[in-house]
Parts: sequence; structure tokens; C-alpha cells
Amino acid sequence: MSGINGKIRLAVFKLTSCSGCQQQIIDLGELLLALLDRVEIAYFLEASSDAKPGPYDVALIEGSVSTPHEEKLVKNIRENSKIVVSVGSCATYGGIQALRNWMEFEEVKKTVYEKPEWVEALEKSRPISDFIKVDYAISGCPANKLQLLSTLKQILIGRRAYHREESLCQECKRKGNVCVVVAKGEPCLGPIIKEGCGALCPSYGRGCYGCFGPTIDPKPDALAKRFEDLGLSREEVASRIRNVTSWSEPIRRFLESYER
Amino acid sequence: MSGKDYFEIRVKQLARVEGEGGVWVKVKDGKIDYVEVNIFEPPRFFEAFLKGRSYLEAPDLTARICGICPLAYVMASSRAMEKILGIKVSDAANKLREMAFYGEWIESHVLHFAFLHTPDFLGKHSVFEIAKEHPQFLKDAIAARDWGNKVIEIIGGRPVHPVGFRVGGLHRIIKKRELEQLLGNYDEVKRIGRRLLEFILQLPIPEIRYDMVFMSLKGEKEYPILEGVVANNLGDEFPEDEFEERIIAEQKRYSNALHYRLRDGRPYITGPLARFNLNYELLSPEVRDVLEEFGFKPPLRNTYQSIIARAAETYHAILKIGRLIEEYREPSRAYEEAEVRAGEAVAIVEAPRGMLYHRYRIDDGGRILYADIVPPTAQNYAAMEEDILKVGDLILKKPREEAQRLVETTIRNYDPCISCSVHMIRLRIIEE
Amino acid sequence: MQEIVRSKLTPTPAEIINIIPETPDTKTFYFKPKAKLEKPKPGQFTEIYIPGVGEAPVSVSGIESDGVIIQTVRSIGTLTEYLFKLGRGDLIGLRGPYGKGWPMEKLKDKDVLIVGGGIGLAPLRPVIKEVERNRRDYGRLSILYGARNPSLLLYRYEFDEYRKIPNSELLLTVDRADETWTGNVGVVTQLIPKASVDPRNAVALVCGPEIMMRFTVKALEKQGFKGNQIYLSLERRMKCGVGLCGHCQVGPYFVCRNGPVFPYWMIKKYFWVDQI
Amino acid sequence: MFSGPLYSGGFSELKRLFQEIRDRNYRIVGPRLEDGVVRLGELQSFEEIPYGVSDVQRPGYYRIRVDGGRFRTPLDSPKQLLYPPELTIFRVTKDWKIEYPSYRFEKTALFGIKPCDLAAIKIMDRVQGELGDEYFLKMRENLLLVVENCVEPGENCFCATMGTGPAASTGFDIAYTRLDNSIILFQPGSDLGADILGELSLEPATPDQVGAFRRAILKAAERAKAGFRLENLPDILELNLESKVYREIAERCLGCANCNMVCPTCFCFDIIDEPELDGSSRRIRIWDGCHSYSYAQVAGGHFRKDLWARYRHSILHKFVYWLRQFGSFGCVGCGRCITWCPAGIDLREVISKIVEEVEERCRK
Ligand SMILES: Cc1cc2nc3c(=O)[nH]c(=O)nc-3n(C[C@H](O)[C@H](O)[C@H](O)COP(=O)(O)OP(=O)(O)OC[C@H]3O[C@@H](n4cnc5c(N)ncnc54)[C@H](O)[C@@H]3O)c2cc1C
Ligand code: SF4
Ligand code: SF4
Ligand code: SF4
Repeated sequence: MSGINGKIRLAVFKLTSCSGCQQQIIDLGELLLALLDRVEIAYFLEASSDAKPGPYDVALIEGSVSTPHEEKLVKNIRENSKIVVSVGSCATYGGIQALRNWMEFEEVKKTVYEKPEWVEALEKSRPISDFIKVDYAISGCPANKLQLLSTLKQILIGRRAYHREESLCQECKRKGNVCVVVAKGEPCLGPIIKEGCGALCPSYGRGCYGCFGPTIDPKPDALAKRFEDLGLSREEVASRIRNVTSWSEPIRRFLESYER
Repeated sequence: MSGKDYFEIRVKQLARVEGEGGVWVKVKDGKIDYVEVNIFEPPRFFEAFLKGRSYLEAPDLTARICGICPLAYVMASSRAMEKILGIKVSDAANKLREMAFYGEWIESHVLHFAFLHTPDFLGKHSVFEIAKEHPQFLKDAIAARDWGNKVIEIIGGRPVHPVGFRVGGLHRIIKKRELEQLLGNYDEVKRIGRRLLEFILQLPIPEIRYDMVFMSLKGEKEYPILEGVVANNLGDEFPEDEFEERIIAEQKRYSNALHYRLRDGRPYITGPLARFNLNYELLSPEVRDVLEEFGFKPPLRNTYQSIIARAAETYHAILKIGRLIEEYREPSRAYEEAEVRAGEAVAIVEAPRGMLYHRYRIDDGGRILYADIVPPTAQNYAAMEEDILKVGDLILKKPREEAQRLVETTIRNYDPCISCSVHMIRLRIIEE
Repeated sequence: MQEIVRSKLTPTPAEIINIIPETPDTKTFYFKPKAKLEKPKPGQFTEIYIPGVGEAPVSVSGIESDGVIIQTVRSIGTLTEYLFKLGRGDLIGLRGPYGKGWPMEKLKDKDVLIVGGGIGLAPLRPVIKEVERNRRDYGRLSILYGARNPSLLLYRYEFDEYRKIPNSELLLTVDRADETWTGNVGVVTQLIPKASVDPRNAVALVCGPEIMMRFTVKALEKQGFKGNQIYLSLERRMKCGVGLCGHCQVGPYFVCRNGPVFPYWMIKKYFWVDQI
Repeated sequence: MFSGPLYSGGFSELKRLFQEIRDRNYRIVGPRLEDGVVRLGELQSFEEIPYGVSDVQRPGYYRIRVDGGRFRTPLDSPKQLLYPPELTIFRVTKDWKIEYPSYRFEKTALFGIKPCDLAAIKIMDRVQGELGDEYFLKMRENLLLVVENCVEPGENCFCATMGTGPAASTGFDIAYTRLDNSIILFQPGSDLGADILGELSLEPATPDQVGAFRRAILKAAERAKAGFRLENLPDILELNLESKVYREIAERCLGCANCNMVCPTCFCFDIIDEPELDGSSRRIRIWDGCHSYSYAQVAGGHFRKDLWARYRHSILHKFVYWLRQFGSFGCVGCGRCITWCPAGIDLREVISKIVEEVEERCRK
């Protein structure tokens, strides 16, 4: 590829987010150093003030698009990068800040700002794929650092990056967890959420709240019915399902019809 | 730099800080005339969408305000909810919270002082450039962060947005044997903590002296982290519930974050430097020994020295976690519960960057009616601007490029966490 | 007791010794295995493996006496795309050959009707070559081959050779013609009535997209072909190739182990059931 | 069901059996109470086995009670041990050297597993066959099987229908039956089993005890029944491939594949190829299941895009295809897929309904 010594030129960008996904890159620790043998970090503002201009081989984008500025920025990144990867549930689904998408925006602004008119923000927080073509999407709030690394490794050898996107339940069972729905009667989003986090929540005895986003073929209606059987009101069911990845296509569609 | 003309220093986008911000300095007649720390990190409206959610969700949701210090949010929101409901958290759960929180201090502090800040003092762009000259330092930094992260991971599942904590305690009982994994190479970890501190103490840190107001929690017997009274170096001490009465907030047109000051208009500093100066005696003796060996004692008088406070607190955290693990006894219940009732409460914890204030009101169904969050970085903006004015001479003596760098470094002294800071509510408007 | 576990699913390295571009998205690869593999039979397949990339079942489209295995691959996913980036001298891994091939012994003295669609001609090519080699063992050979458009026809450079095989015919068709095309236009099933084989004494070998095979079976039955005169090569998702990973089931059969070639009567019951 | 000699003893003999197996240097894996469920795990002492603890297993429901009762199938099946959820197959270096992993294989006794799980092991033996998974075969070589017959099946058990329980007849080393807390009947099933039992100086069971045993097992068999019968079941299911029951159940099914994962006989796996930074790469095998969306997906197409079709496949595989593939049903009636289905779908009911549909149709 195009960087120094045939290294790939990597850029890391931040949009609306908490920086937790960039943190995953730094958290790679020793593995990050190993990665640096193969990758030139051309742009990574949080880690380096040496910001080199594009074009980049791979752009990792953290965060959702929620301001007019970011809308321009992502388009610019796309033009300057061969491969664009959306990293984390903000970039991939709109993130936790998309919870505001379900509310009246003027109200939202007024709740938080005395001078709402000074605030420049789009009405909705949206995934970057709403604006540009994304080559690979890694979800998670935050993204799993090993999955992120694995994606980079796959890109490095020049293959299509792929990860299983079956239900969290599969990962949960592989790990040998006790199902919280069955053994405790606790609602868990695992059946409609994709694997990748290591089935963390059930490992800690609680239900998944969906931070990795929906599987390819999720069945939120069936899950909602089940939650109702467990004694949740419709309002509670909707609230459970409307969480970190609520603005993903299938969950959004479900909520819109469920609450009608 | 010549005197009379008018010019500007613009840092369009700050690097090596968390989040999106810039600085604008106007110089007129050889003096810094105007400083603006410009926060364009987009607002995320947490206080709005928290409304109507269950009090139980506050820790998981607010954690996502910041990927560097999520646990601080978990702790503050949990403690506020526990105050509302009158829940007394078990000693074991408190110990686990402290361990994990100290883990976060390590992770966050080392990230800042080793990866983001040290390059400034060595004239480099990034830690990657330091790697060649100081391989041991980088190795130690990585190992210390890994260990801090591991502490959080064992107790909470993952370092960023951990899942193991909840209002009332933790989601599951952590076995002592799980924690003991951390002690496998503990002696080496302690040595690493010490080496890192020693390295920082030998950096060429600018010497300037001026008066500042520090504010932090103050511990009674222990260095403050989860709770304490609020104190400052003006001699005030007051409970956390009075915090709001002591400060004012302003919304600026150029910033998506609020600026906080004391009621009398003076800026104040919160964070490691403030904690260090107000609680020095409570730092582990091992830490004080190293500091004093190198001739440092409180008060540290300038914000460039905040890096020392961070390294000292890192070593302290490592020592503290070891002690907590030893003292830890598995509880019989992972968390305490109480009847849900309406109410309102405030909690302040010491995030790595300083005091983090949460206030909630909930209804009798446990739904959040109102949330107000004051992150440490927002409290520091006024001080940052003031700081640049104060070190003005130093800045203006430098060539342009270095001056810009010094401005950046000055901001970096605060380890600003910009994502955290874009929260505002209740304020006084300053039109510019 | 610490023991090494040697998987039977271990590939043998093989060198790419030749590549022939066929269509815009298809190439024929010549692989020379570093250790001798069992000689494949027409209709069998191997698992092509690239370290760190993946593995895919691909039919053998040619067999050479010196152990070289010829396979024709369409670039469509992870492994196949990657394979297309490789060149002569590069190493890949091969496992196999696996599966039951075409029923060559049942073709003796029979008319052979070959019906191929698109990439589906690949596993049928060794049959053509075998009939050509031992011409007298078989009756009339009729090759019906269709593709979506002329540029997608495989082995065009060999068509003259096919035509020259005594007592045989090659009928081509495309769904959509271009300016160079003067032949038939339409689906391959339309060629079936034109094939000059004797349905009472013929065996039909069919490979192509599932939908094409359904129509072909109908058309063949109309010509009087019986369930035991029609053979189909099926496709399913496949991971192991030896009946352990479970993915390739069609009814009670594992496509990898019991197939990929099935007599129609055997799978008839499932063949028409939606999403079985 | 009732063959071979029976010997009588009590709890202390059972404990001595445990000890005897330990003394013969077996690692013992058996039921233990952990995280609020009974699951298989390594046992250091006999006392870890939770006698006097019962489980309530209903569709999508599991709770433990300390009430002096009995527990049924643990969460984990022997599959967990024999066919681990994730396993590295090999590593290939940059220059194409293949390195195989090594694993620890110890003599292991499965102590107190249920007859249905024993039957599942026997099914897996056949599934793995001669091409089988090396790891499985090595684990299997080292296995001592001690089975506890069931006299109190649970609500989700239907081993009697599947012909796998409530008492084991062959394939074990030792079987025992707890008639009550004072009388336990032991039964050797292999030379090794007989040899081990020989150390316990047991008495042959009295005719009364044998009678009580028969009655207990017959009574248990009455309870461990599904609402359908195996007779002609494969044919009936094949007669009703288009049953609307599949579509109905897909409205409730979550497609999560929990049923595949917990099933002691489900064997499907996926393979992951992971490139490493040093130029090597790993092949990893992990559990997969036919409820997975990607299970029947191919490049450019999908053979079972709809969940009802995936659900149907799982039923047909267990109750029709398996028979022709491996000579037995693919279900042993352990009830795990019913208990651990987060949607609480009851496989028995689904099958009964499909059968009813056919009967209905025939009546018309
Ligand atoms: C018996 C048999 C013979 C075949 N012969 C040929 C041939 O001669 N030429 C040719 O180009 N293609 C052939 N195919 C199809 C070929 O296997 C797929 O195109 C290939 O697996 C796609 O792999 P991929 O990694 O590029 O695609 P991806 O979509 O990335 O697939 C990932 C994995 O899914 C599985 N998979 C995906 N698609 C298929 C599929 N269609 N069939 C089986 N498994 C699949 C494989 O395990 C594959 O590695 C054959 C398939 C079978 C079953
Ligand atoms: S705990 Fe959640 S993720 Fe795990 S099996 Fe149950 S429903 Fe699925
Ligand atoms: S279990 Fe669900 S909510 Fe929890 S970490 Fe995993 S994906 Fe996120
Ligand atoms: S299908 Fe269900 S009842 Fe049958 S063996 Fe599998 S898990 Fe047990």
C-alpha cells in the first residue's frame, strides 16, 4: 500500500462520540506496537499532533454525524480514503445520542441549553452510512478492541473483513453463561443482538442492553412479546429496546410500529 | 516576538486531548488580550434523553458521556440514586468500586501523562516518537495501563463502559480468587508505578508561580475518590450538596461547553493538582517518599506540574488497589435494593480530571425527571483561559510556532476531556 | 497428558502454475499440489484454502495425468476474490477430492446429454474430456450450454474442439445477446427439445443455478427422461466438505458426502420444496 | 431396559464409588451447583454434588429449590466437554508450516450423568464416525461413564418417548439408581465398571428391591413422555413439510440458536480464519447451529432465508434426516432446548401440532 515502507496509511477520525472506541486502539497496548510495524498512523488527533494530510488507505471513523460540519467532514474523509470503516455503535447506528432522535428536537435543545439558538446541531444523530459508503462496519459501545484489530488484520492481508453476526446468545452459550431470561426471568436483548462483546452482560448476571446492535435477521417483535410475558409493561418493553443502538434500522422500525 | 503589532495564535484543532476543541489567543500591544477555549465537540443532549429513563439505567447511560472516564459517571450516578433511595452499599461493593475506579485513574492518568502530555516536554509529536529514546518508559506505560484496565475488566467486564456495576452495588459477586489474578505480577507493577513517577519527576517542566484557586474533594482518612467534603485552598469546606450554591455557570457563544467560576467570579482548578495539594498527607507514604526524594512537596504551584500529580496518583492507585484486594471479603449479596421513591440528590466523585457532579430528581416510579451533570473539564475552562493570560509572558517570548505549542501544552495541563464537558444546564448567559 | 491433535481437515499446499481468464469474473486455475492428492473423478470437488482468508468448495474442471488439478472459479466472495489477486507461483491449500462425482460407469454405451448454466459447465468439463478421450465407450454426446450473455460463456476457446468430437453437438444460448452473437437467444431449457439424443437411452447431467435446474428437470421429463436418467450437481453452504459441519444438508443428504451429484429420483422429494 | 445384575448399597457406597474412581486417577466431572443452576463441572469431592436440591424446568424457565428433591439434566451436556465450543484446529506459518495445537487429555469420569446424556454421547460417537473430530475421539477414549437413572423426571423430560431413558440399558460403565436416600442400586455395564464396583463389596439386590426398581422406572417412564409417539413420526413429518405450524412458531421463535447450542447432539460448526500480524494465521472451529441466519447462506444467495424454514430444518433434521444419516433420532428427549429457549418454545408441542394437522387432514 501507499505509506512509508509499504505500510498502510491509517487515519482515525472522531465525530460525535465519547472517544471510547479510539480508546480501544490505544488499549491494544503491546498489540498496537506490533501493529505499528505494518501501519503508519497518518492521522490520529487524540494520540498525535502530527496530523498528516490524506489520501489514506484506511480511515477509521468513530462517532455519529450530528452537526452540519460533520456531514461535510465524512464526505471529505470518504473522498480521501480507500477503505472506510465505521467503528462502534455511534458511527454504525447513530449511537446513544440518537436517543434524542425519538424526541422533539426543539424541546431537547431547550432542556439543555439556555440559548438553544447558539447550538449548531442536526436534528438527528445518524450513522455515517447515511451519508457515505462504508466498507466495513464494526459495532459495539465501545467496539471490541480485538474485533477491531481483527478487522485491521484482515484488511492488511487484503481480504474482505468479516465477522459472525449471529445472536449474542450463541456467544453466551459458548462461554457457558447461565441464561438470565430463563434462570432469573430478566429481560435480555441477547437474542436480537449480535455477538462480539463476549456476552459480557449475561456473564455479569444481567440482561444485555443491546450495545452491539441487531443481528442480520432479528426478531424484536417476538422478543417484545416475551418481555411482556415476563411482566413488563409495553412502555417498559419499548424503553428496554430503545437503548444504545435504537437508531439501527431494524430496531427503529420495530419501535415505530410497536409504539403506534 | 515584536511588541506593538496585533496578531493571533489559533490552534484550530487541539491534538492529544480527548475531543474536539481549539484555542484562540489575541495579542495586542505585546500582551495577550483575549483568550477563547473554543469547544466545538458536538453536544449530545444527555440531560434531555435521560428524562423518563429508569433510575437504574443512569449508570450505563451516563457512562457513555466519556470513554476515558466512564466509571466516574457510573459512580457518581449510582451514588446519587443510592442517596435518593437511602441505600447503603455494602463495604465489599464499595471496595470493588474503589478498586475499579482506581483502575480508571491509572488507565486515564497514564494515557494522559505518558501518551498525550510527555511528548510536549520532550518536544515530540506523539508517544510513538518517544518510543525509540525511552523504550522502557513506553513499556512501563503500556504495562501500567494494561494492569489498570485489567482491574476494571475483572470487576466490570470491560474497561470502557463496564457492565458490572449498578445502583446498589454490583451485578454479580466478584470472587476473591478473580481479583487475586491481579497480584500475580504485583511487585513488578509497583516497581513500574514508581519508575513512571521517577521519569516524570525528571522531565524539564517549566517553573512559574502564580496564585490559583484549587478545589477538590477532601478525604477524611483516605485520599478522596468516591466521596468526601468539598474543599478549596481558600479555607472553605462544605458538603457536596452545597456545591451548586458556590459556583456559577455561563454559556458562551463560542463553546458548546459551559464555563464555571466561583460565585465571586474567580476561576478555579479541579483535578489531580487540586487533589494533590489539598490531600497530600493522605497519599501513600511510598509515593511521598519518592516525591520528596526529588525535592517536590505541596503545593505544586503551576499547572505544568499537574503531570507530577498524575504520576503520583497513579503510583498511589497501584498501591491502593493492592491493599484493597487484600482487605476484600466476598459479600453475601452483590447489591442492595430499596423501595423506589421520589426524591432528589447530589453526588460528587473525583474523576481522574477532578470533581464530577451529578444531580438527579426521580419520581415515585423511579423515572428520571431531571438530570444535571457538571463534568470537571467544564469547570476548568475558565481556569484554562486565565492560565494562558497568566503565562502570557512565557508564551510571548517564544517564536510563533513554539508559542502555539506552549498554548497547547497549557491546555493539555488540564487533560481536558472535551466530550465530557459539552453538558450544560441552568446558567447565566455571557454575550460576547 | 498433553497430546497433539492433528486435524484430518488439513490442506496440502499447491502451487498456482497457470491461470486462464475466462469471463470478466471467472478464471481457470491450474494447481500443482506439493504432495500427491488422490486423482479426482469428474464431478468431484476440492476445498481451496488460503491462510487467514478462508476456504471454499470448488469443482474440479480438469484433471491432468501429472497430478495437476484444474479448477474454474468465479470471484464472488471472500476467498474467491482473494484468489483472483494471486498469480503464478503463489501457494494455496487444497483438500480433497471430495464427494461423489458424475456416474461415469452408468454412462457407458449411453447417449450423454450435458446441460450447463453459467459457471455450471465447470464440473461438466471433465465429462466432456472423458467422452472425447474414450469416444467409443459412449453414445451420442450433446452439450447444451447457456449463459446470461455471450461474455459469460466459459471455455469458448475450446468450443471448436467440442464440436469436433465425433458424434456430438454443441448447442449454445444466451439470455441476452450482444452484437457479436448470432446464435440462439433464450434460456438453456429451450435447447432441450433440440438435443439429438435418444431419451430412452440417454443420461442427462445437469449443473447450474438451482432455478435453471428446476426448469431443466421439467423439460427433461417432458422429453421422456426418467428420474434415474437425470443427474444434478447441487450446491449448498459448505465448511468442511466431509459431512461434519452440517451446513450442506438437502433432506437427509449431505451434499458434500452424498453428493454433490445426485440422481434426480433420490432428491425429488425435496427438490421442489421451498427453502427445504 | 431391565437387564443385567443389580447390586444394592446406600449413600455411603455411592460416596465410596466416587472415591474409588478418584483413587484410580480419574478427573471427575459431574453435576454441581453454580451460579444458581446445576451444571457440569470438575468435582473435587463427592459433597459437591447437590443432593437434596431440585430444579424446576419448564419451557423457558429454570429455578433451583432446596427441598430435598432431585435435579434433572444440568445446563451443560457432555458436548461441552467432548466437543468444546471453540477450538483451534491449526496454525499456518507464513511459509506454510502447519502447526497443530496440543491439548490435555486426562482420564475423565462423567459421574452421575443422566441416561439421556449417555444416549447423546452414543449418538455423537456415530456422528463423528471414522472421519470424526480428533479432539472428540481422544476425549472419548479416556471417558468413564457413570450414569444415574432417573426416577423423578422433570416437566421437560421426554426420554421415555425417545427411548433413551429413564433408565440406561447399555453403553455405560456403571449405572446407579437412587430408589430413596437409603437404597441405591448399582449396575455394572462394562468389565471396568464391574471391576470398580467389585471394590465396594455390594450385596446383590433383593427381589423386593428389584421389583421396586422396576416399578420406579416404569412410573418414571410414564412421566417422561411427550404428546407424540415415534411410530411413523418421520413419515408423518415428511407428509407435512408445508405445515403452517412452522410459520406460526416462527412468530415466536427468536432465531437465537440457543436450542442448537444446548442440545447434546447438535454438532454443526463454523470455521473462522484469523490472520495474525506476524503473517501466520489460525483456523478456529466454533459451534454453529441451523437457526443461525448465515447457516444456509451462500455467496450470492440463501437457501433458508426465512426463520420458519430454519426452524423446520431443525425439526426435520432431528426427527427425520438423522435416522437415515446415523441410524437413530437426533433427539434424546433431554428437554434442554425447551428449558433454555428464551422464548419458551416447547419442541414437543410443535411436533404434536404437526402430527395433529396430518391426522386432521386424514380424517377429512
Ligand atoms: C460442490 C460445490 C462445487 C462448487 N464448484 C464451484 C466451481 O467450480 N466454481 C465456482 O466458482 N464456485 C463453485 N462453487 C461455489 C463456491 O463454493 C462459492 O462461490 C464459494 O464458496 C464462495 O466463497 P467465498 O469465500 O468467496 O464467498 P463468501 O460469501 O465470502 O463465503 C464464505 C464461506 O461461505 C461458504 N459459502 C459461500 N458460498 C458458498 C457456496 N455457493 N457454496 C458453498 N459454500 C459457500 C464457504 O464456506 C465460504 O468460504 C461450488 C460450491 C459447491 C458446494
Ligand atoms: S442470557 Fe441473554 S444472551 Fe444469554 S442465552 Fe439468555 S437470552 Fe441469550
Ligand atoms: S451483552 Fe449486550 S449490552 Fe452487554 S456488552 Fe454485550 S452487547 Fe453490550
Ligand atoms: S432436541 Fe432438545 S430435547 Fe432433543 S436432545 Fe436436543 S436439546 Fe434435548
